[in-house]
Amino acid sequence: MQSIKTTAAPPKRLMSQLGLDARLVFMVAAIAGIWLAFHLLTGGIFLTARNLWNLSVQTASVGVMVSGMVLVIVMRNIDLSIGSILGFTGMFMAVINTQLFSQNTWWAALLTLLLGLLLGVLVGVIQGTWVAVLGVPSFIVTLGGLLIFRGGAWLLTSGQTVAPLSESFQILGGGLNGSIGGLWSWIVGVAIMAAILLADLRVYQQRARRGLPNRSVPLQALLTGASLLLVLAFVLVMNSYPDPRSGLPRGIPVPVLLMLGVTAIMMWVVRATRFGRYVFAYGGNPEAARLAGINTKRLTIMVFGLMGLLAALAGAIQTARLNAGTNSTGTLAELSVIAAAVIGGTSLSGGTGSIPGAFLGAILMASLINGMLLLDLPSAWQNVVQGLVLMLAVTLDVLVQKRRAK
Amino acid sequence: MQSIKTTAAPPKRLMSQLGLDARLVFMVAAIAGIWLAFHLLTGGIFLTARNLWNLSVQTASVGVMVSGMVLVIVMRNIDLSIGSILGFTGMFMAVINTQLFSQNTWWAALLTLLLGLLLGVLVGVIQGTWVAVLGVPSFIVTLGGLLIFRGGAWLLTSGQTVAPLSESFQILGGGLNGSIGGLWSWIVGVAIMAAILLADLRVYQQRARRGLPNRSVPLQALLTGASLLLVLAFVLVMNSYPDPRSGLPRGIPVPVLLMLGVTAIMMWVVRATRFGRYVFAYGGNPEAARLAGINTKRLTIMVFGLMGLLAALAGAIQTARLNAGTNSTGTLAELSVIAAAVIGGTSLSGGTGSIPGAFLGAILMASLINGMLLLDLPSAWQNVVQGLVLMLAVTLDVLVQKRRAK
Amino acid sequence: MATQAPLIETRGISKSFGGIHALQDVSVALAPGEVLGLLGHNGAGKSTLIKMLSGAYTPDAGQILMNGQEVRLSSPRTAQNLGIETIYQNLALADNLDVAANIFLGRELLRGGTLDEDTMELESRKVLDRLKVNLPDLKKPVFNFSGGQRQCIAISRAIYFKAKVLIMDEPTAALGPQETAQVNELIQSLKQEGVGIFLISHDLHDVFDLADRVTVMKNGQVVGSALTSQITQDEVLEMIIAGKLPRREVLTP
Amino acid sequence: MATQAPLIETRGISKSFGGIHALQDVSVALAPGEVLGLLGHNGAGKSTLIKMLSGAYTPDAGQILMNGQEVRLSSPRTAQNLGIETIYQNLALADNLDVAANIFLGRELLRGGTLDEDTMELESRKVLDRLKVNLPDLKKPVFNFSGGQRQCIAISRAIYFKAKVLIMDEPTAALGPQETAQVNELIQSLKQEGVGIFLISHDLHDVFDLADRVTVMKNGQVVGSALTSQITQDEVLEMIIAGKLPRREVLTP
Amino acid sequence: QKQVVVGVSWSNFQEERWKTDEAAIKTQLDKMGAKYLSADAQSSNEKQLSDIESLVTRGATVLIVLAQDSEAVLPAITKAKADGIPVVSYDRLIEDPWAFYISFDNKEVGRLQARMILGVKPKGNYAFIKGSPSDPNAALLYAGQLEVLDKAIKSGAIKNVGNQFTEGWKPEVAQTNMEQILTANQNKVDAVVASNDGTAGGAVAALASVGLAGKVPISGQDADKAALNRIARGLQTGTVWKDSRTLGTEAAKIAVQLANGAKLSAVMGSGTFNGGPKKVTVNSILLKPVVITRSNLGTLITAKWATKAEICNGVTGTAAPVACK
Ligand SMILES: Nc1ncnc2c1ncn2[C@@H]1O[C@H](COP(=O)(O)OP(=O)(O)OP(=O)(O)O)[C@@H](O)[C@H]1O
Ligand SMILES: Nc1ncnc2c1ncn2[C@@H]1O[C@H](COP(=O)(O)OP(=O)(O)OP(=O)(O)O)[C@@H](O)[C@H]1O
Ligand SMILES: O[C@@H]1[C@@H](O)[C@H](O)OC[C@H]1O
Ligand SMILES: [Mg+2]
Ligand SMILES: [Mg+2]
Repeated sequence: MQSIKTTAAPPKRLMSQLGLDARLVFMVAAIAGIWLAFHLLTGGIFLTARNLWNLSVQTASVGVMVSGMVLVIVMRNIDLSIGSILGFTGMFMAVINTQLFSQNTWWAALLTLLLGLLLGVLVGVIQGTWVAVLGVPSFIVTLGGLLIFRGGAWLLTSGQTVAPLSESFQILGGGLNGSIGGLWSWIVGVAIMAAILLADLRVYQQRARRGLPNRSVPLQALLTGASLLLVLAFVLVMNSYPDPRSGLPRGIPVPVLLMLGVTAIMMWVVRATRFGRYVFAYGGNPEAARLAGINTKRLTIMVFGLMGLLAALAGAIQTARLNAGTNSTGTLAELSVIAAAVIGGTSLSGGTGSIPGAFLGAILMASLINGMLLLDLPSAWQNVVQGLVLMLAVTLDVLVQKRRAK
Repeated sequence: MQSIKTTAAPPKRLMSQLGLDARLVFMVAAIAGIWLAFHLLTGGIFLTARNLWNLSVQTASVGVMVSGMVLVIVMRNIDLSIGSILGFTGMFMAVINTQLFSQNTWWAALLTLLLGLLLGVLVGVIQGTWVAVLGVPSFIVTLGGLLIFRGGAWLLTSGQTVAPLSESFQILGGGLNGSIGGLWSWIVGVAIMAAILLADLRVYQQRARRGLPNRSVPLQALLTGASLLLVLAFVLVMNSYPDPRSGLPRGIPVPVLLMLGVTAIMMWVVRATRFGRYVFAYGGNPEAARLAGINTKRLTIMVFGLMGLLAALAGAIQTARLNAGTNSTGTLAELSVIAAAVIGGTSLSGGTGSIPGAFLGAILMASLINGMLLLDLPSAWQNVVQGLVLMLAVTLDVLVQKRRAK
Repeated sequence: MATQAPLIETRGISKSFGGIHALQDVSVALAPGEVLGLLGHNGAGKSTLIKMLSGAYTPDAGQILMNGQEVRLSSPRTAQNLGIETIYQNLALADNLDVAANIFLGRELLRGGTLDEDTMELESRKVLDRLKVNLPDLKKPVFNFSGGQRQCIAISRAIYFKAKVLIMDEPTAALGPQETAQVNELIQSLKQEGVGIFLISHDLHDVFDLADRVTVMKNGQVVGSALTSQITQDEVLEMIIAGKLPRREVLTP
Repeated sequence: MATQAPLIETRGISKSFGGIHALQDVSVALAPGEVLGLLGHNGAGKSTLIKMLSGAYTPDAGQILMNGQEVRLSSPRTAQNLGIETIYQNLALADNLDVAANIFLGRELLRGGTLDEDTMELESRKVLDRLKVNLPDLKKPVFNFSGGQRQCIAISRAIYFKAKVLIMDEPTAALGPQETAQVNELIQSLKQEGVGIFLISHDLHDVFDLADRVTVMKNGQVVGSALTSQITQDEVLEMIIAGKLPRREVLTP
Repeated sequence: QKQVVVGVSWSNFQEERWKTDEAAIKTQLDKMGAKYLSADAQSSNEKQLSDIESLVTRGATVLIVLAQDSEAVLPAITKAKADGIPVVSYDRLIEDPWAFYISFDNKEVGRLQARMILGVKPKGNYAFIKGSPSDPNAALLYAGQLEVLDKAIKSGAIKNVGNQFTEGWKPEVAQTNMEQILTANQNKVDAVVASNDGTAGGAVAALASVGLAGKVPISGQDADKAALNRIARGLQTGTVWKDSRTLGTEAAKIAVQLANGAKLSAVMGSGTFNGGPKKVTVNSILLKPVVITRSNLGTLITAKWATKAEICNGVTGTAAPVACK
């Protein structure tokens, strides 16, 4: 199932026996290493429930967008406008939430969100159409978008910050009331675990029935067990950080839930749907995709529409989290998102990319920033260290993959 | 000679009869249109000697770097670090110019410049080596560079602005004393004209002697004449803007001279040297270049080294122009430079790019910004309009080329 | 056969690429169950011609007819829907996808709305086995496969889906003797099933074995056509090289 | 010939790509003026083998010897410098460059330190004319040329520079009959000049016409070698398909 | 007499406050029959030079310059001088005698911010949310803050438990920075000195997330409307109000005077200032920034800076400040 993710990467013996993607395993290891290092350097602060909870929320905005960017880049395009779309839609939602739907009700919040998402899709579809139908390089179209929507974000309120938002809307930001609590976290956690268990079992049985190769039973059990443990640990950590008012567990923050949901759906889209398959086929050979009868224009438009949707979702999260619409929100977000995607193994020349890889890339970047802030490094040093760690992490990854190819 | 510039672009009948590159002609037309529009909209301000003089200086920094970026992108790489290298080397030069070589002599200025350029080359070579030898994607390496050198620029002086620089160094910036005056401008102009005349003649004769096809005599005369006129007009305009103190013509600003020099050399490199040929060959098919016996690693390192050199040169220009080293100098310059290259027909997927096109791209971008400032638009609207004009200009270009391909 | 409208037919097709006339006024026709060998020197325009029929290019002038009805093949999908399958000379594979993904590209098998990878893998194995090709691992991106292996994948792509018209642009150029034999057998059996086949090949021997008729092109124009039963290989060679008809009257309309 | 060291020789070469053994313990040898036909099914490892000789890949194990001396072909440039020229199966052209630029890629002619475009164009025309190929415009990027036209460019690339060893990986796969004949003639004349040639081809007929000796590979291993004068096409076919030596004793060392 | 054309070069119009400054300048210029031109350098020194060049090209007869960097802007001032165009350095000091300086002293603003917090929390753990690392004013503000707190820090009464620049003055960045400072100190942060209202907004959001909003004093600057509302809600201690309308109005008046040939020293109410890092003496008018807290929010309503509705949005009950009752 994973074959579409690694173009020129030759098979890896051990990893492929395990049926695992070597790059993902390496990235998890790199993140673990970074976490451990920070934990030691911060004298035990980094790996506290509280900080991990924070880290998860800090990852959410980039995490929500990065899977869309993977598809954009896999299709040999780029989207520079997402930071501006984030700002523009965020400001738009702030305005309608405070002026039109200022009631503190869930439907007012939902309506705000939906209109914001709609705006995002619209903007994305327009850009996508421009790219697909007129054939203008996406770099130019979205650079135009970057300028236009950043200007637009300012024009919506003549630069004024809009605050505060309704409490129901703020939930999206993962603030004080923005997590689902202990009980629901368990419910969600158990549901995920059940889903993993069932899915693994079904795949196993199906392949067995058709005589296709499978992992050995103990190995499969080990892997499934590890996934279950990961989910368990995640819920435990999220539930160990208490609400300061009540002392009750906070549970999973809403933006993190959104991020996980988006990532899961996008993984499914890439693995199991025609749409995802076509995106990779186009990236591998645009002409072959066209000759195979794929409507490549519609595909491009859809991918940019999806990117716009996700940018708007990130806009909602950021705006809710800040509890304010500001005209600078999301500035330079495109860079972080593209970087996360590339760290996660997405190649700018198209055809190669992985959703879970990009997700881990987002976590890696956020972890770096989070940890360095804990160390209270001056920001210039933060830049330097972040640059170095980034380069080293990816270099190590590249070297490991090269050696394995031998 | 031009064939390496247009990969998939099919030949254009009229243009190819004229022996001209259709894209360049279109870009000149687009720039002319934009200039005219601005001239009318600003009530006759845009096309004054003074504004054109300013415009030329404003183009210099991007103009100096963009030809290097073309090579980088043609080789399927990207350099995100140039803004930071610009800032870092600029700050470095400011520091050594004020602390080490603070005498106001030409050799102190020259030494400052040379050390700065050396630093630029060094930084570029390190990044290039990382990319070529370790095989890490250039996006990551130079993103690391972006962070590291931006931090480095701050750390050099703990964020303090360093000023003033020696007057000899300031010449590089094209300020009050930074142009070569009327007489020298004429000398330079006449020299260029003579060079054009001789070159055209030599090529013509040589091809005739070998029985290769040539343009008809009147056509060639027309084209050569047009080039000569362009140079003449340029010198005239530069000389019509007087020094406010003496009332004498300012002449060509030093940074503009540098930009023109760099562009001319780079055009020559691409057209007439093995190095240039190899860069395009690699961009067209990296594997083919390697199999042809080209040392592709060294090539990559050289291109990044060159890019570092040009970024440092731009750093010298900017720093001299500001008469100060500031830690923010050059922020986001990478975006303008990449944009200028792409507007000029460089494809991010590699193998296609043109130095004169990119140079025109830089002029187009600078003209837009310059013109927009002359209009009395609020800055948010300026963003919006700039984005739109950018998209429209490139869209028009794309459509014209498509039609011609039919 | 003369009275019935041809399965597919071009009339006066022209195509030029910015000044170069790749095709000029080309008319060819194909009957059901017929194998038409398309021959010509390198750059004669064979591939350009069949790309009109597969919907990859649109003609500058001229018509395409199927069963006597004019059709507009505005995209490869349109052609596929009309039952035209094509093996392109440059193979047109998505290098980053695995074998099954390439064979089913654009026409994936679904199961409950999602990709049915397992069935596609099994079916791929079946169709590949027909070609007797040796593929070490179907799960690998096709990037790494040898020239002949890739060609077999492209052939499988085209034959898996029941076609009315099968266009094969040098299908066996990179194949070994055994694989070539398999493809030739396959062509025979498809012919029996009534499929019309355009076969572009430089191997006159094979063409004479398989084709009912040959059409020779030169410099973007049709030199002439003839039934293989009524012409010799040397005469065809003469047509290809000289671009002239053999003296005796052997030509079909 | 047995006493003199071969022009080029491999001893026990192995290569695997992440688990797949593309070559196992392969030894072949080539004498000056000899044409060695390299045969085998698709995916047998022919291209992988010759890529070791051209410096494109480095072997995992084994040696390469030229004139009895071990050589390390660490890059294509090293091989070129030793007089080994290669026509790759996938052609390896820079699509965005024009014909002359491709032919002279890596070995451009200079004039006063700068590219001598005119001479390169004229020389390209000459070498292309030897192949009698029809190329409308040498100034166009090779991207647009037809399969056979591209192959001719790749062939010109390799023959322009005087080689001691010429490696041809399916050089005529996409060529028309006339172009193929030209290439075959060319091989003959290079042979006369003492060039050693590796010829990979699936066309047994051509191989028997041109080669002094054939070596058959299967699944990454050498099945055996034989002089073409002492073996029949059918026997070779048998070797390719069954991977077994014919019963009678015809094999050269 | 030729019409006066005033060219204003803004450093970064994204900051909310400049909109108010602009309105004030425009109104005053309208009154005096002068023309207004403007350009926005978007935080770039390089662009500011170009901006000033084009303002002059467009016919500005006098310049008002809000310097992005007081050093890097000097070449533009030198040029203007050569062209004989007077310059008003607006809000931020430009150390060139050719420029007339009108401002609220930035260092003083920093001092006020620190004092406002020191008044409520004389000792404890202090966190500093600084401005943009590429904005020299951020450093000035921080210097002013430390100056006031210096003694307490030396004595150990106050501990600096975290100070972070805020890239681009972005609230979202300030929020993350604050979260991490809180985490690093297990919430033991007793006071926050935020350098402006935008960053304060981000920091308050971070405090809110751990239930500390309103419990930890926090400063600001600019009297943004969202900040005033926070003050009314008790989420922010106060802000430093630089009545940019006065600043704008005064600057406009001075610009017109200078354009009409007035000597720098002849400007009404002008004094001299040499408190800059290079000790260059410039003619100046320094306005007094006003500290706004819960108790004097009403001043802003009276001054028509903000409406009661804007300030008191959602503030009711007994806890409401006087201004909202
Ligand atoms: N996209 C294109 N742009 C420009 N010229 C083209 C293009 N495609 C083909 N040509 C030109 O059209 C002519 C016909 O090419 P085509 O590929 O149809 O030849 P062919 O008969 O298939 O040759 P071969 O036997 O070598 O495959 C050639 O001269 C080729 O250079
Ligand atoms: N870079 C690579 N990575 C992984 N596998 C490879 C690579 N190159 C070749 N192979 C595998 O090695 C085997 C030999 O390939 P090779 O290209 O040498 O075959 P060949 O004999 O030239 O076949 P053909 O006649 O089809 O050209 C094939 O199974 C192929 O899939
Ligand atoms: O008022 C502040 C100004 O002084 C500073 O320079 O930039 C940010 C603003 O909030
Ligand atoms: Mg063809
Ligand atoms: Mg091969």
